[in-house]
Amino acid sequence: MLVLRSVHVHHGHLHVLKGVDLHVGEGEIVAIVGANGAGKSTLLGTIAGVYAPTEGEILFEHKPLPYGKVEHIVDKGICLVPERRQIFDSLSVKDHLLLGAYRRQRRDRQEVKRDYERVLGLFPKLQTMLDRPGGLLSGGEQQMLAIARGLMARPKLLLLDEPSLGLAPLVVKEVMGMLRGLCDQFHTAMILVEQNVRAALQTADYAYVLERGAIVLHGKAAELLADERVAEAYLGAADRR
Amino acid sequence: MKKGMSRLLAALLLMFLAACGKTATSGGEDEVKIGAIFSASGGAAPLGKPEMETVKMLVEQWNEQGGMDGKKIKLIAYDDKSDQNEAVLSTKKLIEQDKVTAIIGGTISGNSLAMIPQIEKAGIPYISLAASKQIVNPSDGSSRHWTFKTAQGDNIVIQKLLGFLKEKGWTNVAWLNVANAYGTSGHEEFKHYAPEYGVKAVIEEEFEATVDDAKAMLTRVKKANPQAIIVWGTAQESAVVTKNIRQLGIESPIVESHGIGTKSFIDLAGEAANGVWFPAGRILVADQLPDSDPQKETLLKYKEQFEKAYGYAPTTFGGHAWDAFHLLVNAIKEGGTDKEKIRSALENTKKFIGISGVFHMSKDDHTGLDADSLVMVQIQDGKFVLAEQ
Amino acid sequence: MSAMLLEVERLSKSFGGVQAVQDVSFGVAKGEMVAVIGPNGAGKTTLFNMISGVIPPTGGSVRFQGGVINGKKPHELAMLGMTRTFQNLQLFSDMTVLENVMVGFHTRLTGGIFSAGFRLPLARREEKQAQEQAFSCLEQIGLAHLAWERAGTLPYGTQRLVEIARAAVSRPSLILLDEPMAGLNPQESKQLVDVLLAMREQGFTFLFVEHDMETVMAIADRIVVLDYGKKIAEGAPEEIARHPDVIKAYLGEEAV
Amino acid sequence: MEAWSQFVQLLFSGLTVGSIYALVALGFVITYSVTGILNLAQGDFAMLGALLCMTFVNSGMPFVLAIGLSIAAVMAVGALFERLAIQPARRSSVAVLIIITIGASFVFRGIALLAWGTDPYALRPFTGHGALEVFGAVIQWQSVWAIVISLASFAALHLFFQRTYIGKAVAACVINPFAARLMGIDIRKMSLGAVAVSAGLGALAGIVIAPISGASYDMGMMIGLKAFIAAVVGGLTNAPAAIAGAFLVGLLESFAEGYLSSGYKEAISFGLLLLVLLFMPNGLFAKMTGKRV
Amino acid sequence: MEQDQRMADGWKRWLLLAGAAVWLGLPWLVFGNNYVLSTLILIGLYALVGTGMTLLMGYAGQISLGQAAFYGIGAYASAYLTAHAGWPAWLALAAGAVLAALVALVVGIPVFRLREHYLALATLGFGVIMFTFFKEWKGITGGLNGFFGIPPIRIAGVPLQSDLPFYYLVSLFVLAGVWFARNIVRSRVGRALRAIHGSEVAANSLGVNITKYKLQIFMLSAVYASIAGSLYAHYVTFINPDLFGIVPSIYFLIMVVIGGAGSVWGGLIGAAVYVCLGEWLKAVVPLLLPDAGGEFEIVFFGLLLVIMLIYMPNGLTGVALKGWRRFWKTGWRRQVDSHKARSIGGERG
Repeated sequence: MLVLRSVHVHHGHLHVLKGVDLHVGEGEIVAIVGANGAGKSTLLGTIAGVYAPTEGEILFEHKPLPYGKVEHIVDKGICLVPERRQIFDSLSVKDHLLLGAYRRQRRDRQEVKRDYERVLGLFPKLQTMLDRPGGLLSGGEQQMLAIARGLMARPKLLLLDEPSLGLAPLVVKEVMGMLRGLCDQFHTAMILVEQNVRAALQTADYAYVLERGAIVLHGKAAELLADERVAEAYLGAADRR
Repeated sequence: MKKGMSRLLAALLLMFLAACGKTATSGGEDEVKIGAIFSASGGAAPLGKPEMETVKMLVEQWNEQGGMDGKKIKLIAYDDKSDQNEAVLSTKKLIEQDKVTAIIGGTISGNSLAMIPQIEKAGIPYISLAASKQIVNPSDGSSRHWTFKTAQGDNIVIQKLLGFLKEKGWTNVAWLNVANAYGTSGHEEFKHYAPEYGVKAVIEEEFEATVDDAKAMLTRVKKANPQAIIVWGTAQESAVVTKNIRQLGIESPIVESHGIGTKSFIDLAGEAANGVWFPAGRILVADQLPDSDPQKETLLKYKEQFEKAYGYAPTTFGGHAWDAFHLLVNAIKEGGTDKEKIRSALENTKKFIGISGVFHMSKDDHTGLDADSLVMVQIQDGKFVLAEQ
Repeated sequence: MSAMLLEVERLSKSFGGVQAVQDVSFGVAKGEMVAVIGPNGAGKTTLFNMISGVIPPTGGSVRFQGGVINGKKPHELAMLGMTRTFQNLQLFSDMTVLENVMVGFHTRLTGGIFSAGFRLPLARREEKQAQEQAFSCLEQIGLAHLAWERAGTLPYGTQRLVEIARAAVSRPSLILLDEPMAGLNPQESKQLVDVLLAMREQGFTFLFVEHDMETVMAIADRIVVLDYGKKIAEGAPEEIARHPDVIKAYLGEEAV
Repeated sequence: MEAWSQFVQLLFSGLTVGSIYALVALGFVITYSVTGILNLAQGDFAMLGALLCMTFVNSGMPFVLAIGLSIAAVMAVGALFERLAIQPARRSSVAVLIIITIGASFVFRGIALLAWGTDPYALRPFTGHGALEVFGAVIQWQSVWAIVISLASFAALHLFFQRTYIGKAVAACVINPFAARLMGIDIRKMSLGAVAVSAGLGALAGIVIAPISGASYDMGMMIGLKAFIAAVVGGLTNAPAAIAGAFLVGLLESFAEGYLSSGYKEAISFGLLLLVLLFMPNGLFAKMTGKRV
Repeated sequence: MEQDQRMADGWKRWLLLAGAAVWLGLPWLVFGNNYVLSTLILIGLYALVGTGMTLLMGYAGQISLGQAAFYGIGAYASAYLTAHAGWPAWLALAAGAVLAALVALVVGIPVFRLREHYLALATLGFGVIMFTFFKEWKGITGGLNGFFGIPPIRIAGVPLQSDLPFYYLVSLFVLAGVWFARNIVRSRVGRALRAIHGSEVAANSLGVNITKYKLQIFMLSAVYASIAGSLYAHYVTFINPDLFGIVPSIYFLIMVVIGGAGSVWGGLIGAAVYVCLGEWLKAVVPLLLPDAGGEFEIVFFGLLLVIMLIYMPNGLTGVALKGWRRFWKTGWRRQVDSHKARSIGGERG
């Protein structure tokens, strides 16, 4: 469904992604894990059209993605739920959800309405606070709102950037637990970028380990969970030097 | 792209240099060069534009009629954009580069005053079109050997106005002036001459040239209960104030400055304009003048020619330019191209019938006009009506 | 404790009710190389900014060379002998490498606007001194050949080295490094590690925040670990690598 | 009684002028919120609106049509300005951006000079020359119009942002442009729309004030600057506060002029600007509303 | 090291000398043409203001929309002190400069807490307030009627009344001003300023007291403007408040941005281009459109300004600098560099 072939990205002089190959199948949850600064957010941003690759190609449903305009990528069915949630403080929960469907609001109003009901059904907590400004929600609620907002775009591929960031452990469990259900209900594939390695690997089907802008390891999530090299990537075992 | 830009840049720079360093083109023997500087654009454009157009028209006419003694007049006119620095630079350009015989212009007092030091230094006959009496009688006693002017100074206008007030018996008046050089200069003359005429200001106020609503200030005027209100400004701001006076229900007669003598004042002030008095040059009411008036013929002729050429009625400012041009041409006829001779011819001009009045120049009076050069005009039914004589 | 160059005592910071840093205490001795680590959002940057005077703490104190430095501005700290580098490179990109490093020598010079404007002997002498010092500093780091390049045009790794040279040229008693390895490729980070180790040999003291655990393990004398604003562990690299709380903080709890 | 009627008079003078400032200030706030640019040519939109409307009316067009047409025309000018001058320079420094808008202002003023010359023009009041008497104070109908129109425009905008879908999209752009982009909202279009709407508001302000003070090619600068103060006094990104700021500036000027002297009117409003900038850089009303747009 | 340094600087020094020769020799090229001379004088006066502003904008990264106020302070101080108080012009000029610096200090302390747009607005407000003072303080400034009869400046008792000596006087001031600014730029202070422009946090963490330097430079730029204002007052001998309102402030800003604030020459180049552009439009526009008045010039000027800034946001010196750098890099400079590096190393080793 989504294929990246040796994608390179530069931020100015900084060579952030150095030839990333990646594959996401239909309805699959793929986790990308790695230390801070490894380039995870850049990778998601690149797929979502925020950054343009300097080299390599990205195919979505066998067609190359158009670059330069995020909104065209949203039209193709890819939606990024950004790091730190990026909630609109003064807009209500309802407005957030409706704005999530911005690109298709005019085309199929009816369907948007149906989706709206469906998404709310998934997030009963949000149902109770439809008129509350987003800024007044708790961290976990905001994260759910951000995901719900992303779902409103009816994406075929949802990109989640650090959904556990800044959340208490219990809330992380709740959010992670939800992803699998969403994936099945909406037939949405997901790329999950996480620092919380265990949580991510337990949720995902397949996983890639990103280190300094390159994939150093990939495999079934469950297998990686047991792989010592993953821990090394994080804790840089002292004996490796 | 980048390369194209830099090339374009280089080309532009070259052109700048060329324009900056453009050297003087010497004129032929068969022409007399007259320099002119008007504020044809910028803030003073309503004054300067008709001046520029008048002079251009006159030069054309003059040359069509064969010039003077076979010599054509070459007019070199600059627009100072109502900016003092531009005026100074243009003066130097006229003197040094264009090497003109004489200069007329300086639409506003500030620009004229800034030009004068250069002119006096260079020794070139100069006729200003601005009103300030400092132009010919400076309070610091600096030289005005070469400087003349054709506009009635504010001192003269104010005296005319005060005489009118005295005659009407309106001695307790409100004085309102626009907060710019025009307004403050009028105010000073008023303060200077009012006691002489037994006129007293019960309240004195200023308003901005950009005023939208002067009612705030006028509430105080209303309280002071004057017999008449004097509004000293030019068309746009005076119209706002005039309208506001009437809207506040103040019924006192309104007397204004000569600066409102344009059609746009009547348009802007609408109903409120009716009944407003102001001193003005005769050009405004030329056709209403009695046939015995010595200026009438000249005025009507100018009016007809100007309207034919530009499609709108001439203003008093254009009249100042007309006067300056003819005074100068007469002086050149008499004195040739010798600058000192032109100057002394100017200084000895007597009984010259112009647009602004009948000029009598002398060594001590480089304006040559008195209060009789003005008439009082009243606006009635949207028309300027001669109010006396 | 008074032998410590830098002492952080119960330092806290809250932003509108959120405790970013809570009661963190540790010390840095002269000649030591201390690392602060922790997962994203653990409060490392906040801690760093408080120590370097960028933001004031809401509680606790920082002592530097025996004196309390709470509330002092960064430039005052620099005068006292504490300089820093930045996570997202704050090089003066329009200036040459040499000039960048010369700015680092600012605290050692006294010339003001008049001596400079009139090019008095003082200014000239100081200018020469600054230039020589800066150049020799670049030479030691191996960047002398780039002295006249514009800093902004250099590769990222080299810029980082320049930033460290800039912080070190005035020979401060403490240098704070904010994620020095961020964005470097393996060779670059190895080069940087070598430079840092060499500088430690020369007696420089470092406090640094870092994510690249490999580097931290390799060069730190001591490691302070933060999580959710609190210090959860402190000790030598080997201890830290085995510390259960640290592993939990980094890899997350067993989920679901 | 007389003191009372003077007070009422000053109050209405202040409100009238304030409502003009408010319309232009609203434009400032919208442009600044969406594009991050302080458009110093904002006042010139008022000038263009007034002069265009005057021309249309004089050519025999029905009044309402003339107003609508001139607003539409100025909006088009605003859109053009956004595409040609603001978009290409969005990443430039503040000084450069400010000067670009000043340059644009020169162009607008120059074009107006060419088209209309320097003479001031009159526009007839919306509903006759009559006046209203309140407590002995005289209020022109046009003043009432000015106040009503500015409040109505504000109400309309408020409804637009609060109630309409597209308005919320704009609000989203203002609050968090990055997240808005991720939702597929085209920020460039929003920026174009914002400048065009600001231009339209400016034009409306010019049309409303023209019957009171006349219209001329150089009227934009002072209106622009005063509205500017109003916007800053209110807080540059806060529309209701900017309107409150506009009325505050209008009233302050009016009362200063009525009770003190008019010579220092400008200094008083710019002094207010300095005070606000220095002591409450987020605007006088930042705490009271705390909400943007 | 010394030798190579000299070699490298030698080139620049020659260029400078050549430039100075042209500058000083210009009047002989246009001998007797006072119009060109006074254009040059005006350029020089603007350049002086502009040089101060390049320091402020390009090196300290601060914007000022009220610089004409300082120009006015200098002009009125000189006018009043010489014409009414009978002071010698030079003393009045110095007094004006001190006054301007003091005003800058008082204004700068609160105002420099602001940034970008807000700073621009605050300086604009300051400009308007000063303009009101010039307008209303009639006892000293003569109000809107203007102040005339300002005596000429004297050197050794000889009044400078013609353009040629005045041209040399102004050009000396400009050269001194640029020299002073250049020295500052290439000193500890200048580095600190450029560092502030590059990154305030980094500069601060390296010991640069940002507030102090910003203030000092603001005061210095005020002194530049004030001196230019004093000279202007003695040159034209008539001044009025309109010369010192916000419009001239905006023009000063335009000049500096056109010239490019990134170099101390930006002020001079900007002033020259600005004035020449005006004069050039005056000459060219009538050729293209015979009936056009000044308004066409305004339209052209505005358009040029917008286009120029879109394509050259760093001004003319920015473009020149780019080209210069390319040349510098590919040309002989690199050799000099390697020489230099070796010789410094050699000296140490």
